Amino acid sequence: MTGTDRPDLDSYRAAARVWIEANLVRRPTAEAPRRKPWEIEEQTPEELAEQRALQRRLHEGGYAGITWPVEYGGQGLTREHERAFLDEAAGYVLPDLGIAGGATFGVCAPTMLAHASREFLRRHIPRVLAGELIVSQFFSDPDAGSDLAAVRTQAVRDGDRWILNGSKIWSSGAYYADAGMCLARTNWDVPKHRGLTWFLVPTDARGLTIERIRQINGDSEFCQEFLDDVELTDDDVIGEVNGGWTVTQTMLLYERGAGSAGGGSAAHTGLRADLAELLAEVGTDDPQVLDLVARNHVDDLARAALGRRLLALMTADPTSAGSLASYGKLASGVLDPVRANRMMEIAGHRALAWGEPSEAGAHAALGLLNSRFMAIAGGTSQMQRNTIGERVLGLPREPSFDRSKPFREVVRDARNWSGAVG
Amino acid sequence: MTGTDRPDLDSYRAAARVWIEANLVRRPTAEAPRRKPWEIEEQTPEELAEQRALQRRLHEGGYAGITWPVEYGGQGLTREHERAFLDEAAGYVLPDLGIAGGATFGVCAPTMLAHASREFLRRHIPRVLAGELIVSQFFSDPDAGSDLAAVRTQAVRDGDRWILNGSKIWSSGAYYADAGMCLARTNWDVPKHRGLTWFLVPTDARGLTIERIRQINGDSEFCQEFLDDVELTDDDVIGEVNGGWTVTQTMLLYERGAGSAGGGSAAHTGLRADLAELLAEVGTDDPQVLDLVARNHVDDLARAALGRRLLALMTADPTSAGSLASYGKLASGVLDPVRANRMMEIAGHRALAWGEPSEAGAHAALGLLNSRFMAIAGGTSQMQRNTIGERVLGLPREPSFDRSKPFREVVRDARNWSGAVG
Amino acid sequence: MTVTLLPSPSEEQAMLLDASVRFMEAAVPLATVRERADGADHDDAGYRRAAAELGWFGLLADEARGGGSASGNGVLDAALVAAERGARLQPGPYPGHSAVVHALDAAAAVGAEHEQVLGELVSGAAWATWAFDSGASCELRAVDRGLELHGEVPVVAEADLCAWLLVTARSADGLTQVLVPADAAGVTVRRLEGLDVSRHWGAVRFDGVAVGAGDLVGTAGPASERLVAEQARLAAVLTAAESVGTMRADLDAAVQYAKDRVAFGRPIGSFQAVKHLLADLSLWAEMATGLVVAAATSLGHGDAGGPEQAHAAKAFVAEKGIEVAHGCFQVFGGIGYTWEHDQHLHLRRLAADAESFGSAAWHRSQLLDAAGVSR
Amino acid sequence: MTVTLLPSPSEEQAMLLDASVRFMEAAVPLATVRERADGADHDDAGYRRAAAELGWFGLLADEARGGGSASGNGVLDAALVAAERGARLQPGPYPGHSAVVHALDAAAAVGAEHEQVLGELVSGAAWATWAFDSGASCELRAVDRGLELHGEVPVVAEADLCAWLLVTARSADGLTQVLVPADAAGVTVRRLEGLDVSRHWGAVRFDGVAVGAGDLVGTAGPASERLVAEQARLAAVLTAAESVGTMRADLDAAVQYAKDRVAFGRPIGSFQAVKHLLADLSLWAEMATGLVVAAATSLGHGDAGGPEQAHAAKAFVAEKGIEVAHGCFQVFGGIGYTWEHDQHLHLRRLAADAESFGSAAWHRSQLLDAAGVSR
Repeated sequence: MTGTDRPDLDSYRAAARVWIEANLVRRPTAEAPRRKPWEIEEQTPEELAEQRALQRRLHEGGYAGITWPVEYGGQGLTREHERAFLDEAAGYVLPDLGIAGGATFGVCAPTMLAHASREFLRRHIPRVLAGELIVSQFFSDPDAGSDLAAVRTQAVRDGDRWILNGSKIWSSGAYYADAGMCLARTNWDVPKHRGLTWFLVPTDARGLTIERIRQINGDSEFCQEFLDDVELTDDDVIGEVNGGWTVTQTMLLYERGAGSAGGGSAAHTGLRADLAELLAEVGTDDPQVLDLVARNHVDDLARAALGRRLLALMTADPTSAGSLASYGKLASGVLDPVRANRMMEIAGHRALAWGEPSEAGAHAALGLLNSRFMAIAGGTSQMQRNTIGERVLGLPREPSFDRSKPFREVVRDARNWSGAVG
Repeated sequence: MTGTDRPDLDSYRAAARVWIEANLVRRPTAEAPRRKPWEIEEQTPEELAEQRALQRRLHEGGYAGITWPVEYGGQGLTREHERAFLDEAAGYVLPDLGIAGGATFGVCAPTMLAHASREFLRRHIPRVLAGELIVSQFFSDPDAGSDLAAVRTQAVRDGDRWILNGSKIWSSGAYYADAGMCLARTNWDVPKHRGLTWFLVPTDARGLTIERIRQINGDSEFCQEFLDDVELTDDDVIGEVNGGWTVTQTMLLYERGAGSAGGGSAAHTGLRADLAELLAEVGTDDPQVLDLVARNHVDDLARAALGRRLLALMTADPTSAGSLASYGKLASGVLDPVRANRMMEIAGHRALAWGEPSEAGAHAALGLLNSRFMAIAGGTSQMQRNTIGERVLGLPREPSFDRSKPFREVVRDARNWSGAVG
Repeated sequence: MTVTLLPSPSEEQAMLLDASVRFMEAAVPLATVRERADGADHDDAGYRRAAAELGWFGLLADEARGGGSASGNGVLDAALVAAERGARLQPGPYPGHSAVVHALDAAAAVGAEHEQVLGELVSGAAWATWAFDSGASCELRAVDRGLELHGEVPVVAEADLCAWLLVTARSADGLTQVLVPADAAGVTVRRLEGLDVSRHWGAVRFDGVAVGAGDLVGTAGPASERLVAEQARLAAVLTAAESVGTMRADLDAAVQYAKDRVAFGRPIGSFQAVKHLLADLSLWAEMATGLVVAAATSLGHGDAGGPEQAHAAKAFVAEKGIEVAHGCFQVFGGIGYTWEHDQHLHLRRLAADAESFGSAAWHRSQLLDAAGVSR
Repeated sequence: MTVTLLPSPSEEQAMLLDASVRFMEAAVPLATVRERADGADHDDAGYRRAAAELGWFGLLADEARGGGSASGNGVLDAALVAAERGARLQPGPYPGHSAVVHALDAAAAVGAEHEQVLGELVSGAAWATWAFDSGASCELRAVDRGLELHGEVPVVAEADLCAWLLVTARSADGLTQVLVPADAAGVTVRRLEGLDVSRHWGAVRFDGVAVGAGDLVGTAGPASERLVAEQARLAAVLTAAESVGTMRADLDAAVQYAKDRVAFGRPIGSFQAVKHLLADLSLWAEMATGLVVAAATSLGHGDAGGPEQAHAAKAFVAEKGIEVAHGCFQVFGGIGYTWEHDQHLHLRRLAADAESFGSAAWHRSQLLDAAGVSR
């Protein structure tokens, strides 16, 4: 389909409306009851199968992958067409493939479309669109953390096969995914960014074990994988061999797009819901409690205002958007724990222990456990401070010890660290 | 005088008592009125001359330099003799040569005694004891700060002369001293610690300008010196040429001995005087003010307890004393500003502006201005954290870029800093 | 250079700010601020007149009464000016003066009261300030001859420059406001020593100052309570805006110093201890800036969220301003301890602004009221 | 390994601590703590008996009543034990039990009351705890048949393990205390979910529990007020001591991790961002340790400064304990977010200790009273 074949937006919208009414179910108008702090929301296998079927119906109707190439099962239309469809479908139930589904459609498949071979895409993207291939990110190594490129999970070529060994961690929803997009080291004798390659690993591959990670907040949507002589072939490589860092850049871009600036947006007035609920339970007798409430409200308003300021700054200078986003993340990393501590103080004994009636106290306690998430996940506060210091404020760089040496030497030298340089 | 010539302590004490009663004046028993926050306490030239005369009387009586060698005008006695004399003189006025006098007797002369040549000491120490030679420390370079050894003030040999150029800063009381003990670079082609030499510079030397530094708290006991082709000779060198860092180590030891662990000592009860005075002026109506008062009292008690704990730790392991002292300094560096901020909040408008009647508010304001002194002077909080991290907790060292290269290259490389190492 | 409270100011705003910055740097550069700190006076009358010509004092008055904003949102425009003033430690009671302009403009809109004084204030013929006192210690008493004002406002910035004082007082009819000439009988302005040496400070005493009905501003009771609340928010936001300018100026200097200063063979800004500190301080500066802009914008538009944002802005900026000053001081090290360095001027300013027109704690308590938390 | 609250413990103290550490590591190692968190029970009776044999429960009782300290200062000895317990997240209401021992010992010294129960507590035959409630919601009412206890203490640690509960109640005669068997009619212990999964939590309700004169502890009125204040300080110091142990254990693990973990070609502990954070946390740990030792020493000696130091210790440790847990969490990064890592157990403990036996704010207000600040 070429540009001239594209339906005009109005007729597209009209056709979509007809299809949607005939094929989709209206969303219930009442708000779904908010889950209790200690309840886990997770789809059963049956629910997931229903959602896969709904995705297939969308695909068969021609409304999956609206902007993706026709060659791979998409519709080859514009973002405007996609937006028109979503507008029309706003009141209807769309497929929810959970956290790994979000990664599949928002991050993994777009990254594949940008870098994988035609054969690869023909093989896999139609299955993605049909709800048959949910792809989780096998991205972080347990030993790498914020140092994303310090991957030690390795893939060794053996004839036309690749043998993978190592471990991956923080894979969202891997336990129910069909495959993982896995970053592995394929060359130890070049600097760390230059010896990496992405692979697609089926979750039923022999030698692959997936374990759910029990988190401190009671959830367990993250997984850790252990790769023990997992065999793949050249067909499973995504992008260039040893060109994995280029693919990673694309992936990070999609990840950030998926996230927000982290600062909130609309100018809200009145206390945030959790703060108001807690205060309602605790009462307004104690002036020190009230001051803690006011302090949290001040910071909430300041964070919302930061979000708007960052948007204005990014609009004025789009090239700075990537660095400025660090402010939003840092604000959450620094202020979430402060806010959570204050919620604990306000809640008093209600956050120490609780029975059926007290939800606000349990929320405060859960909030404390969750409060460092933004300070750690997806780049620690320390990483954000480096970015702000160097890219926004223009401060001189830190010394780097891993950018030009072969990764093999980086690993060795770090073990013998003495600090002596000059 | 040899060990066997020394008088026994009891007869020494008795003789001292007789001499003291005949030669010294009793201290007034009433407490001297505390100076107002904005008043500057400084000796007039006449007062200083009186104090010099009193020092001369002490020297002539044989009670100056009690532990210093007889060869240089001292008494060659033990610390116990010195303590006996001081015990007996406790109620009497002893010479007060001001802040530079403290440096002379506590730091400069002891350092000279440890490192200078016999000729040097014969020439200068008797004059120190007679109150004729007050020696200020010309130690820090304006560009060096916490990096003590990064001295750029230089001394160049020219025949048997040394020509000094550069600038020194933070010299306490230099404006009224007779000489300065000055650290200069004498070799730029060796690592920074190895090309330094100490000199004694008379304050009336041609080419030396001394300016008092106006401080933000209104005082000006610190000075900056400018050396413009100041000529000295080999006779003015203290210790080995290029051996200045060894001398510096001794000096730092005496400096630390002079200061305290910084944590307070006795278990006090009740509010500290400044807090009690401020509270008396502000009143106890506002529960938030009371909580701020309580917070400062908590921290005051915790700091006193830290002082006692450090003492116990140092006693249990004397080799760790130097590193542990960093805790006392860091506590002051971190908590002085917090305490000062709270005093400002408690004081409210009283610390914003004040007339005659309100002293507590002015104290709070002055306290804010002074509050970073311990976080900066004599090693910043950052330096203390490095010491604690590496020497107490045993964490791996930071990379160093100035320990093994010639200082000349350190200066050049720092200007072309890129951060790239490996 | 402007401190860019707005990344994309309108053309009119940019013109106002550029001209204002040029004016301030010529009329009262930091050297003049320092002379004033050491006791010299600056040309206050000339400063006032020139600032008025730039439009500073009319931003909050109706065009019909000689005022007019640059962007249609006079509070935002005034905040932009205030931030540039704060960056340059400018003299004059701009937040207090603006609060009086707002009060008189509101009164004039209703009853054509005080139009002449308002004209003086807008044209820069005189300074006025609001003798704000969170302790509410002034009282207007009915006596035989009419009304008398009693009480003392303990600290008023730049009181000695002012020809007019707006005083909020309790009265038998409820809260009321009075416009008092600073040279009226019974008014004493006692000069005080102040932490912030870039401004003059005074205690203002009212010993039975005779007040005529024509000196009253607005109507006593709930209407005055509303107006006083509006004044408090306006003065708070403009004080916070001045602080934001000072914070950003202090931070810019510290960042530059961290790039230039070398220790241990490296620029100190390459150490995480310095870099991360500055990153955190710049986060506070960005949040403070965003919140002040949000508050000024909302107040100027009359949005429902304006009061909350205004109180939050003052509370946030008061605490973070001091934190930024402390952090910059740490970056400067010893040099910041010298009178000649600007660091202490910034610290003094920010500490004084934190208390002026209501402390952080006071604004937090107002914020709870504005957010509808009943006690 | 001990957490060395004292750099130089006496020989008796060192023996007590070494034996206690060996006992805890064998009886309830972290694996058992985790099993308990997941719902399994440990051998509480065996634990109690063995701990009693080590002397844990007699430290605060007179030798005449089966007690005895190791060093002559039983409060200090108990604090040393508590710190080692905290480092290993041990079960059982040690601070509350100790407060009851102190109360019964004081009562027994006067009137030979409750000697038998005291014997049970010292010998480890039973746990008791003090149902502390800063809200003071319990009441002892005179009814026809005698006395009845009413009220609810919202949160009591390890209530389900306890055979005895000491309850502080208002009465017509003033403040009074009652020793209640946990299985008495009208007593309900409702199991709660708790933040700190290393302990059990319960709400304790008293619905007209019949109280005899022999169940009263001490004399109602001022004497009880004094005793309650003593109990509060003792429980506060022992809770703070448990926290100090937990803080130090968490910090030791974070320091070790910073030495071992590599990123960007360096051990992360070589970065100032990590090194300086750990240095600050270790400062808080040293201050907390020093203050707890000072408070325990002074309380045990009956020094005038004891009450102030005790309240200060609880207030300081409550806030710094959570700060240390946050900081260590940051060093651990993602791994600290997993249930299998000990970090969250430490965080939960420290947050729970912060609230148990009085929050930081409550102890600050008690501190002001102890320091003689009149309100």
